[in-house]
Formats: sequence, structure tokens, C-alpha cells
Amino acid sequence: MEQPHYGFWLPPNISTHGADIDNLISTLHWFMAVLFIGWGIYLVYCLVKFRERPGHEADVEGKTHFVLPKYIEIGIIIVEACLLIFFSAPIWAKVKKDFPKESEAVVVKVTAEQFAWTIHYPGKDGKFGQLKTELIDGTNPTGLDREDPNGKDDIISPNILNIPVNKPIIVQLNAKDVIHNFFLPVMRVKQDAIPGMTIPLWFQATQTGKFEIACAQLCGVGHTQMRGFFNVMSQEEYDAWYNEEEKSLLGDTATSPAGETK
Amino acid sequence: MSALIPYIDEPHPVTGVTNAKLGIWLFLASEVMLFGALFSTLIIMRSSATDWPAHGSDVLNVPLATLNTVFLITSSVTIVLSWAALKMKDLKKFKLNMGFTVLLSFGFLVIKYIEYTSKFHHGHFPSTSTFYATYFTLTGLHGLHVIGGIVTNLYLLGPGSKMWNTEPERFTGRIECAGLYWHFVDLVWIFLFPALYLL
Amino acid sequence: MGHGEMTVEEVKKHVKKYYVVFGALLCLTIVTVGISYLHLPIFQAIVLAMIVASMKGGLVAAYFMHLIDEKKIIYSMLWLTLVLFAFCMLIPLFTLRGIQTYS
Amino acid sequence: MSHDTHNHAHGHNHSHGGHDLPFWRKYIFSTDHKVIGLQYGITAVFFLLFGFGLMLLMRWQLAFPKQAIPLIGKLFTEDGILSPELYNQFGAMHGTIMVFLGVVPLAVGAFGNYLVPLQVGAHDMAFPKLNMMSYWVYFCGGVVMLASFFSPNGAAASGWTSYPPLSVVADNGQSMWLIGMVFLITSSLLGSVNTIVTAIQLRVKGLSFMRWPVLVWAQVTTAFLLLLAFPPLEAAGIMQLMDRLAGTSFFLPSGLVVSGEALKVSGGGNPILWQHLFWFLAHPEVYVLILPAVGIVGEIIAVNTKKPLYGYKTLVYSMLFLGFMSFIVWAHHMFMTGMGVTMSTFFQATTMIISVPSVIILTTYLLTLWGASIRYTVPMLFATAFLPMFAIGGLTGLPLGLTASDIHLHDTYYVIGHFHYVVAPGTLFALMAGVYFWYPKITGRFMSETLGKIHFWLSVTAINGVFMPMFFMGMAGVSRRLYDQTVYAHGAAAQPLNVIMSVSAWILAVAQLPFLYNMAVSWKWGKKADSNNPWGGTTLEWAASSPPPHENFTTPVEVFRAPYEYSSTKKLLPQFVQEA
Repeated sequence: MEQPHYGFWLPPNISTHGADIDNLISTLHWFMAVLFIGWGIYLVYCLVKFRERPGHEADVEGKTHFVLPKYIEIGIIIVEACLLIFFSAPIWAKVKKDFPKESEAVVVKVTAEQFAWTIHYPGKDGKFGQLKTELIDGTNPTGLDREDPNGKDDIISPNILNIPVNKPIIVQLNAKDVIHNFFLPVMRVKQDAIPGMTIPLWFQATQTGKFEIACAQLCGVGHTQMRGFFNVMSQEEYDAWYNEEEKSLLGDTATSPAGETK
Repeated sequence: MSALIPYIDEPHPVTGVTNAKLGIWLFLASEVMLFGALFSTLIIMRSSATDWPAHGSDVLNVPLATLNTVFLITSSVTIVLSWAALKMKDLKKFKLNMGFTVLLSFGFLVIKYIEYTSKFHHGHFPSTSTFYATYFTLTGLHGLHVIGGIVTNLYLLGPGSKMWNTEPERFTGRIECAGLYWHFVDLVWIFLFPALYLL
Repeated sequence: MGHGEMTVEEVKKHVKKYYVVFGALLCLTIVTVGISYLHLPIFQAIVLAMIVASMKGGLVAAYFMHLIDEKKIIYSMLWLTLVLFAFCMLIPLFTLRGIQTYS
Repeated sequence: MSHDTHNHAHGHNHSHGGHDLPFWRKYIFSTDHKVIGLQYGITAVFFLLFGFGLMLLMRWQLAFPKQAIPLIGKLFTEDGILSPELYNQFGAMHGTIMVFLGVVPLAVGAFGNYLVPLQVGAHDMAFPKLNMMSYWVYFCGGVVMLASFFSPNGAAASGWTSYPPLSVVADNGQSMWLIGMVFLITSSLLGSVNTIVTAIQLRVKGLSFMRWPVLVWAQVTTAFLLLLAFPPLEAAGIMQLMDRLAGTSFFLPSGLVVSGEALKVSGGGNPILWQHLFWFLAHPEVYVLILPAVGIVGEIIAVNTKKPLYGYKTLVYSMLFLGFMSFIVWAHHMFMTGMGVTMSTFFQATTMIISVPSVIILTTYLLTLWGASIRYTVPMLFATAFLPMFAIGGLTGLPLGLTASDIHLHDTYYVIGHFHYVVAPGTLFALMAGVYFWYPKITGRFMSETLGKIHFWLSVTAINGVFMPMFFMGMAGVSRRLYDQTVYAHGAAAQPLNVIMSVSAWILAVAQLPFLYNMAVSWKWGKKADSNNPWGGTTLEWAASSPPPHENFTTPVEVFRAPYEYSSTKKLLPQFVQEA
């Protein structure tokens, strides 16, 4: 897994939906560039051609005006409408609405707090244990109730999100204290983590590698330090990691029914 | 300096209003937006709250609030009558009606005070729940508006009324503006009353 | 408003109107309080209460604040305000409702 | 108040009022709109420099993370390194001060106050005492904001947007911020009532609405935006104060756990509600910042191209439409709160629609240049530079206004670059142009052209050096408000851009020195303006003498035509001159 290359432009994209976003961004910038250069040429031409000089009078009656701007204006409206209707709205709908089935996806809870991320996997049973505010302490940042049968096998992974490649991931995003923003630059994922709400989002990685989670909403003095990691692994690596975690939680009886390990 | 500012006491020929009249309506427009945001908050707080009382009357004192409604409505009538009195060049009647207005608004505040203290006695504070937070903030801000009205009206009743002798038209205009403000305060209460107490 | 040029007679007519409105306001107050004791389902209760409140508010605005006979400039300004007021009331609510969450 | 109100129409008695007042009534607690305008101007320039200064310090930390600030660093912390606490305070206060205490008071308070009465031919504002009050309320708000730096844990540090719950659990500086905001809002409300009434009621004979100069249209639209958009923020500010001081939970949901401890509040509130009420103001606020600038640039372009503004009516309608639309686009600041498909499409659509009048405004100005005879005075240079800078600012709004592209760009440096292009090389350049342009009216003397040109060329280069790299940094995915972006791999890769920006910012600061010097020295020693109308302006302020006397017009003025019309000899003709 090599380090991704970052520079002065868009970071590499490793998500399935990111290419659409990148396309829209570059289309938009071409459109902006054409407009700006067009205006720029016109402006510079005017500034030189119509400068004050002896023998040159202002055309106060505006006889030399042309009708082009009207068409440009209409053109801009049409382009903007197309960008909205054919690009932005469908992409947004795909990201926000077309969720994969939970049974086919990896579902994780991500809880933001000042200034860390807690990633919570449901474990083998696929069910999240209950979270109880009163259980929150230094070792249990989200207050997971280990007594809850569903919570016994839950994996808590501080600040590191491990996911398999080529499989949809559903994140249930929440925050404990203030508003944060769950930002995966290479994944083109950004969503506010708002206390009191659990907001779903999904994505799917196309490459393996080690990347970063960034907080994109000012959340206090340690905002800049609120850096998490996410590793995209091959399915085998991911399974191996998952089993390892389960084993250390439940001992070697990981495969036996949950009730026995009390 | 006012000598050079036209349309203080006579309406502008095109707009048909005096400066003060336009000014007070603009001010009221901004007040509409202020209370608009607060009512918006009320709706949002209520629609997401888990412990909002089913009926305001379960926790708030409806009879007292009804009395307060009557007070405010009556004071609205008296202030508009005080303006009509000036139109009929009757300063005495103006003072009488304006005096009633101020008295009634004091009555409103006294009842508000009784309501608040009884809530505090029962341990209900703004921090108790979003219902009480909304209740205290909205009625509190409305109360501040009432106090502002009392100060203005007292001024116009007392030292301000000297203007009647020098510039009667302008003074009548001032009373009209004070009245508009006061009716607005009444108007807000007309909506606050059912929204908080009755629903 | 053209009340600047009102005669004493006209003012007296106005005063009569104020008393009628006053009576109507008192009646409506009784009505709205009465309705609240019926303990109607919440939706009907809100609609009814708001209708009565709007009627009362309308009376105050129309007669006490003379909006029934006001100048165009005031009307246009108030219409603008009302539209923005509606935006401020409704859009946050719709938007908050639109946020999908688990819970 | 005088007793002879009934002969008000044609100022026979302007001998009293201006000349026999004691100093403190004439210059401190003055009711003269020109003095108040200057008071606003001077205070606002002070705050602009102060807010700029905060940013210059922050830019050191950004360019050279965790290195001691040379020379003056020890004033702030023991080791001279800007701490993250201070960084957040400076960031929040930079935004607040620049917007609410700098640009708006300068654009609306100073230019509006000084020019609107002159341009409509009034002797003063409609409510002179109220006018004085707005200034002093603004002044108090400024003092509260400055004082908040000295509160125990420093000033507000939750960004100028003050999103709860962060701002509710923050230190006391935030309460002072809110109180300061209540002052500033009150001041703006009083000021806008005054501006609207003055412009509508005190118009001189012949000045119909469609003969208003564009600046008056801009100021009136702005005043309406302030009047109707600010109150919701005032309400929200009061609620946040209640949350902070009375323990309510308007913006606090249930179950908050802050630094390991459950917060002892009732909960049940909604943090997003604040964002709605905040942006209900703050989006129109963007147009409050830009519209006066549009007005100023319009005046300067008309005078310096020596031809009528192209499409005056279209321009006016565009401004009004822009103002109205600005009320229904606000939630495009909140796309990342998890907004659903319907509402996000609605806000994208309104956002695309609002770009139309902006483009029309820009187009009318660009078309005015065609066939002109452009006189390159310093104000015209700044006004010309405004056009492409505003264009960049406007165009870069597109990717932010569409949800899909906003996913990557939201809350990155791209946003900062976008709105700074609108406000800094956009509005601020226009305001500087305004200062150069009306200086001879205010003082009777010109500012130095040479110093002005130095100021212009240095500023225009440096300011692009500050803001252009931000777009690249935003593209690279670097979030805004980061104390040290090198923590992140993508941030570290983009770090060289920060050095460019910081150095440019410091050059920009140096570039303002000739401007300040010029402003101060020209007051007494500048080249004398040879007439009341040295630029050949067409609007009413040029009919008054320079500086205008206490009651503005010594002889009655009248308006005969629309603001930008030409005579039979094909020259621009002032509104107030009757053609023979």
C-alpha cells in the first residue's frame, strides 16, 4: 500500500461515486474559465481601445452596442440549469438516497467527539449493542453496554476505520458534544456529525490503501488534531482483522453462541 | 435643524405618509421578522419535543392570561381613542385615555409578574424544558416590548405632551406612531396567547 | 393614510367603529378560550386557534392600525415582509423535516 | 427642535445649527449626517485594520506552524507561538470584525450616511437624532467586541458563525460576542429605517424613483436587507444567550456529553435551528456587503467612462431581484447537514437563479465600457479591478452552490477564497475607489494620484496572491479554520501555498500604508479641487460645495433628468443642471 499522491489539485479519488463529483467539478471549472477568459478579453480590449486620448470621444448614445450579451446570458442560464438537473441533483440523489442494502454492506457507527472518532462495528451478530450515556468514560468513549447481548461482540476501534475494498460501507454518523464533520478527502465524502441526530451515509472504495479522516467543521481548540485514519483492505485482510478483534474480545470461544461467554 | 427636514407633520405628496409614519412601519416590519423567528422556533421546538405539555392550560394559568389579553385589547382601544381625542382637539380626553393605556399596561406587567413568580415557586425555570424556555423567552421579550411601550407612552403623556402647544399636527403624528407600536405589541400577544396557553 | 384631513364628524364615526371592534375582540377572546376547553384533537385545535387569532389580529391591524385604508407604500412594504416572514417560518421547518436520520 | 417648522420647505435659516454649536455637539455627538458618516468611516477603517492585523498574525502560524512570531509574538504568549486558543479567537473575531464592524459600517454607515442625503438633495437624514444614536450604538457594540479579548478566557472562539453546541459550551467571550452583536444589530436596524425614509421621503423636486442614482438604489436595497434579515439573528442571539446564561436548551439536543461528562441541561433543542436563523441573516448579509460596492462602482464607471450607464433600469431591477432572492438561498450554506433531496434541489435552484441578476449587473458595467472614453483616475482603476475580481468571486460560487461539487469543496479554503474575492478585492476595492472618488467632495482636496497608483498596483497584485492560492488549497481538500494543516498528509502537500498567501498578505498590509498616509496628509495638503464638481459627476452631491456646509445645499436644487443622461452636445449632463 503506497502513500497516495497529494498536490495542489483534487486528491486522488478511490470511491465509486467520486468520479461523478470530480467530473462535475472539472466541467464547472471549464465553464467558469470560458466565461472568465471571455469577459477578460473583452475587458482588456475595452480598457485599451476606449482609453481617453486626444481625438477620441465617448459614444454617449451607445450606438455601437451589440446584442450578444443577451444570448450569453441565456446561455449561462441554460448551462446552469443543465448542470443542476443532469449532474448535481442526480449525484446528490445517488449519494443520499440510493443506499445499498444493509445485508450487502458493512455497517459501522462513527461517533465524533472533541477531538477523536470512535468507530463501532456490530460484531459477528450484525447487531449494535446499546449505548448508554452513563457508561461513558475514558475507556468506553461511546458508552457501549457490554452487558447487552448484542454489545458483547461489538468492536470499538478508536480513530481507525478499517473497511474492505469493493464493498459498500454504510456509516451511521453521530456526535457526542458539538458539530463535527466527517470528511474523507479521497473518498469524496463529507457529512456533518450533529449531536442528537444519527445521519446515514454510504460509499464504496475501489482501491486499497491507508488514508485519513479529517474533521471539516470547527469543533474547538483541538480541531486540527482531530485526525483519524481509514484503511481500505482486501476482503481477506479485512476478515482476518475482524476475526482477530473478535477473538480478543470473546476469547477463543468466538464461534460459540454469545450467551456462554458471560 | 428640523426646520430643513420636510414631511415631519404633513404627508409627502407622492407617498402620502409622513416620515415618522413610514419609519414606524419599517420598524414594525423588522419586529415582524423578529417575532417571526421566535414563532418559527416555537414550532420547531414543539414539533421535536418529547415533553411538551399536551395543553398549555395544563401548566400555565389560562384565566390570568385571559385577563391579560383583555387588558391589552382594552389598552389598544384606549390608545386609539387617545389619538382620536387629539384629532378632535381634546387634550384632556387624550390624557385620560393615554393614562388608561399606561395603567392597563402596568396591570399586564403585574399579572405577568404574578405568573412568573408562581412558576419559579414551583421550580419551573427556563432551563426546565424547551417548553418553559420558549415560554419565558417569548413572553419575556414581549414583556420587554410592553415596558418599552410604557416608557414611550409615559413620556408622551408627560413632558412630551408639551409639543401639543407648539406643533399639534406633529404631536398627533407621534401619538399615532406610538399607537401603531402599541397595537403591534397587542397583536403579538394575540398570537402568543393561544400558541402558548391554549394549545 | 389620509387621516390628516379628517373632520371631527369622521373621527366620531371612527370612534364608533373602535367600540364595535373592541366588542368583537372580547367575544373572540372568549371563543378561543372556550374552544381550548373542548380539548379537540391537536390538529383541529391548532387550526381553529390560529383562525381565531388571525381574525383578532386582522381586526386590530385593519381598524386600530388603520390598515384597511392605508397608502400603497406601506402595503407593498408589508407584503414583502409577510412573504419573508413566511419563508422564515416554513423553510427551516421543511428543511429540518427533510434531514434523514436513524432513530 | 426649532419652533418655526412651518417654513421648512426652503431653508431660509441655515445660519443656525452648524456654526455656533460647541465642539462636542459639532464633532462628537453630532446629528449632521456628514459628521456621522465620517465617524462611521473612521471607526470602520480602524476596525478593518484591526481585523486585518489579527489575520496577519494568524497567517504567520499558517505559513510557519508552531514557530514563534518574530518581534511581537511574546506579547501574545510566553513562547511567542500563537496558541490554538488564540488562533481560534483571532479567526472568529477576524470574521466578525471585518463583516459587522468593518465593511458594513464603512459601506452602509459611512457611504450611505454621507451620500444618500446628498444624492437625494436632502438637508440631512430624516431622523438626525436617531442617526446619531445608530452610530453610538454601533460604537458600543465595537467596544464590547474589543473588550471581549480581555475577558478571562479571551474572545469568542467558535467562528464568526458561532455554531452551537460549540458556542454554547464555549467560554465567556462568546456571551460578550452575543451582546456585542445585539448592539450592532440594533444599530443597523435604526440606520436602515433612517436610510429608507430619507431616500423615499426627502427626495428633492424632480427626483422620481427612476431618477435615483444607482448608489441610492443600492443603499435602499441594502437597508431593506438589513431591516428584514437581521431580526431573526437578533432572536437567535437572544436564544443563544439564554442557552448560555439561563441554562435553556434551544440549540442543545438531549444527551450531550462534553469532555466525558453529561451536560446538565434539559436538552430537546436543535443545533440546526441556529444555522437557519444565522444564515437567514448571513446570506442577505453577503449582498449587504456587495450591493453598496456595486452602487459605488456604478457611479465611478459612469463618470469616468463619460457616458451613461448601460441599461440603468435593468440594473435597478436586477439589484431588487437580487435583494429579494437573497432571502431564499440561505440553506446552501448547510448542504452538509444532511439535507434531503427536495430541499437541496430547491436551494440549488434558487442559488442558480440568483447568479442571473449578478451576471446582469456585471454585464451592464462591462457594456458601459464599450465605446467609452475611459479616464484612468485612481478611483476608476479600483472600480475597473472590481469587475474581474467580483467575477471570480461570483463564478467560484457555482461549484459551492451545487450540492454534488459542494461535497468536496464545502468548508475548505475554496469557500474562503470565494467569499473573500467578493468581499476583499470586490467590496473593499470598491470602497477604496469610493474614498478616492468622494474625497474631493468631503475635503475639497484630491488625494495624491501617484500614491494612489502605487497603492492600487501593489494591492491588486498582493491581494490575488493572497486569495488565488486558496482555490487550489481548497481543491486539495484542506479544511478551513485549521490551526496547523500540516497534520494531514493532503494539508502538508499544499502547505507551500500557505507561505505564498502569507507573504502576499504582509505585502498587502504594507501596500495600505501609502493609502493611509495619503488619506491623512491630503486632508490639509492635497491638491485643491478646482470646482464643486471636479470629476464631472452627474448626481446631486456634486451640486453642493466641497465640503458641503452644515445643511448641504445653500441654494435650492432641483432634478431635471435621470442620473446618467447626455446633452445635445453629446456630453454627460448633471441631473441638477437645466439644459439651456
